[in-house]
Amino acid sequence: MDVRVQEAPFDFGVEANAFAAAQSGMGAVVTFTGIVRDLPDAPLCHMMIEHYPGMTEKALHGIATKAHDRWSLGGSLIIHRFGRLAPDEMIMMVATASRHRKDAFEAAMYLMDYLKSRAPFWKREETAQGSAWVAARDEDEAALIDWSEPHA
Amino acid sequence: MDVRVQEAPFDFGVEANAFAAAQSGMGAVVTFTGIVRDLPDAPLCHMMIEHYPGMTEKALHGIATKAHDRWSLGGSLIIHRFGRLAPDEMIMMVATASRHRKDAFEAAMYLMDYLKSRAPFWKREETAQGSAWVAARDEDEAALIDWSEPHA
Amino acid sequence: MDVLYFAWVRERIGVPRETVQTDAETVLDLVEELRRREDRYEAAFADITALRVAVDQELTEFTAPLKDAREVAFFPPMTGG
Amino acid sequence: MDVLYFAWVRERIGVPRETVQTDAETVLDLVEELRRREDRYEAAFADITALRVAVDQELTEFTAPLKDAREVAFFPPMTGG
Repeated sequence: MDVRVQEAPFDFGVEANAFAAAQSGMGAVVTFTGIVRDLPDAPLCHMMIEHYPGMTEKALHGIATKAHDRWSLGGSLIIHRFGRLAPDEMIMMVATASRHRKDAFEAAMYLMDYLKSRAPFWKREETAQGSAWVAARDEDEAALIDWSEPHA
Repeated sequence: MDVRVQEAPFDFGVEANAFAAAQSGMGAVVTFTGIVRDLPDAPLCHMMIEHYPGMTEKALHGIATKAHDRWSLGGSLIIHRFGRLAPDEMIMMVATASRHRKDAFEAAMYLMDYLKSRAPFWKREETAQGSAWVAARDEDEAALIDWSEPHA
Repeated sequence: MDVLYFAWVRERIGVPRETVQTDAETVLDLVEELRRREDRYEAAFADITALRVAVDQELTEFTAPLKDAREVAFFPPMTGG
Repeated sequence: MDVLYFAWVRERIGVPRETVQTDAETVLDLVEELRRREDRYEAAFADITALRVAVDQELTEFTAPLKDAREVAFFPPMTGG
């Protein structure tokens, strides 16, 4: 369980390789990475990510702990940036390792769903026309309800 | 849609970074990588992977095409090795890119489930005690039935 | 008690953090107390269904008690990932 | 017609590929024809529920017709990934 909240960029490939190499006896590694997307209407100058220092790290550790309780994981990694990001920069990544692909996939999806709506980050998109806070999406909240219900 | 069947090792991190960098307007990238696991009883000397040249490439292209038909994907990558692999070496990887994480995750799981039981690869594990073909698992076949049923 | 504001709540109130002397028993009592102070608080707290609250860095409900709380934070729904 | 064998099917039959002269109408007819030839085929095809077949590099059923087929392959369930 490795959680990093940082302003500096990270190298997705280097982190993914280091994570995979650190596993022992785990046959399956899943990663997710989120990338700053340009906007459909006005070109994005940059994205600003605000967070709540102290609570952010606690919330991410809490989410990772729940994932390790629920699935058989050899390891997990969460890296999330804050501050100013340009289009195409990587915002964050998660990685999970397990003996079986189903556990690795489900745990990565769970980390992402909880991180999205329960970790204290807020995104603001800045364009030549001004800036706007990104609105939370109803479907992100709905995703959490799915995890709290028993699965088939 | 990029499919590679090769004997040579590949660098997961380098491939993951190149895949992510090649995307345009895609906010979500998911990767899976499969690693040669040591065995619980006798130490694994190496794994041999046999495949069906010609059919393998066709089957993987077919699986990728179905994933692109079913989800909104900006890109996908499948790399699968054959020949002799040592413990901890990477066997294969898939990567998917989409605007939204749900599509990227589901498509990667779909690629893995179909690749596992529908692409003509066979694994043999060699230990000091001899060698044995890896048996297919019932749950891998069951995973395909799940994809053919309508989802909630 | 330290009160923290993030994202557009911070922008409407104009400060990221302030110390508030209060006897409010619940988060909701604190919100009502702040709203009565100045228009900028009224602007930030007009619709609390659009807000989230953390007490001592744990997400909680607006009905949560403030007894022994050291830090309360108000912010919009989170948009990480 | 080219007939290909993979994994333990190849090991039991002893060759990875051979050319077979046959009038078999379906995959199943071809399997029965081979089983009658030699013990090694009988050993490989004893339980066809443990086998998969591809005709011209497409997975298919044992009931599939062989008309115009150029290449038939027999192998155990696949274990990629």
